Amino acid sequence: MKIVVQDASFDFGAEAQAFSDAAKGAGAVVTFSGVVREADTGAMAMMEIEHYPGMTEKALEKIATEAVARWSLTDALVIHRHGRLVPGDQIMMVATAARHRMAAFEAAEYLMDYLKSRAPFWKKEILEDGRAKWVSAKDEDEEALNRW
Amino acid sequence: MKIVVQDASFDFGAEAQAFSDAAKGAGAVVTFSGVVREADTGAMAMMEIEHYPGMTEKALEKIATEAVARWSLTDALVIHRHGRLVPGDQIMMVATAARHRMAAFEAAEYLMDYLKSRAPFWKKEILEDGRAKWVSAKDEDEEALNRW
Amino acid sequence: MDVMYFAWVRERIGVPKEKIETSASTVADLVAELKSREERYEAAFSDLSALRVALDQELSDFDAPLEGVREVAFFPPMTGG
Amino acid sequence: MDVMYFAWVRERIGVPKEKIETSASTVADLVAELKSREERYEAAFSDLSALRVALDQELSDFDAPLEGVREVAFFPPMTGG
Repeated sequence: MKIVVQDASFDFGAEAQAFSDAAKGAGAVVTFSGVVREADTGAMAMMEIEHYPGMTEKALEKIATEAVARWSLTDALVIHRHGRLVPGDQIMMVATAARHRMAAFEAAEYLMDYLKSRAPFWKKEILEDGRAKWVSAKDEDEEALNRW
Repeated sequence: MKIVVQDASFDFGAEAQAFSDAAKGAGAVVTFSGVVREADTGAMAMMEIEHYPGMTEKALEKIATEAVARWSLTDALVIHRHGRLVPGDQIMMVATAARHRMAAFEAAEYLMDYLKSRAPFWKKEILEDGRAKWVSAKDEDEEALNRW
Repeated sequence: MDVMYFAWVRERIGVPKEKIETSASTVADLVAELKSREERYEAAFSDLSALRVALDQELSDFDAPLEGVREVAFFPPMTGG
Repeated sequence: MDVMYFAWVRERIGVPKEKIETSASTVADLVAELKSREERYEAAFSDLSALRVALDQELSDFDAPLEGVREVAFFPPMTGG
């Protein structure tokens, strides 16, 4: 299991390959990766991701440990950036490895649902005209937790 | 959309990275990749994957086109190998790109469920002692189609 | 008409592909005709519930008519992925 | 006790972190005490349903006791991923 919280960019392809190589006995590997999109309204110049150092790592570790136990994963990976990003930048990725595909898929969705609403990250969109706006949590993201 | 059916190996990390790079506007990218595991009983020396040239490509194209339409994907990728593979080899991968994570996840699961039971591939396990056995289709894989 | 066989169906029949002259009107009629010809077809087609059929590279079923069809393929349930 | 603020809570209060001497027994008591001190706390804590609290880096709630707690953090619902 590997949990990384960092300011620096990361190489999604290389991380996915390394995770898959290390998980040879698993059979099934699922990855999710998130990229900074344009804001829903107006051209976004930048996204700032604030986090809570110390708590972030603990929260991600707990979520990943629960996923590994519940779906008997052979491995799990979470990488999440903070700081300033621009549209097109990779924000984060998760990866799960299991013997069967459904376990790998479900565990990756679980990781994403919990990471989104229970790990202490906050996104702020800075538009080209200088206006800034904290991204609001979505009801649907909170509700997504009810399925687990 | 890219559909590839080939005997040769492929570079999972490079394909995942290229797919993600091309899908910059999407926000969410999900990949699934399958690796040849050991057989459930006995040491497996090799896996042979037979397919139906012509029909395979048409079936995968149809499945991917349906997934793109149903989940408004911005892109989809399917790569599937045939021929002789050994444990640890990458068999196949799918990738989906969408604006939101749930669409990307569901579409990838749909692709996998249909690819498993509706694309004309057949796996044969060749054990180290020379015995060979066609892999049986699982009831749970057929039942998985009912959820769509 | 081209008739193709895959996986263990191919192994039981012994060839991957053959040309068959037939006046069978449905897939089921074709299967019955083949089974009556030789033992190896009887072995391959003994349990139709374990078989799938494609007509001109589209999955179909045993009741389907053969009129206009150029390529018939028989195989076990698929195991891709 | 260390009190930390994140995202727009931090912006409204004006500092990311401060030491607070308090005898409040629960998180809600601490919030009430802060709100009575200065306008900027009133602005930050006006709607508790829009806030989350962590005690020693574990998510908690406003009824939780503060005894033994060294670090309290207030922030809006998280938006990671």
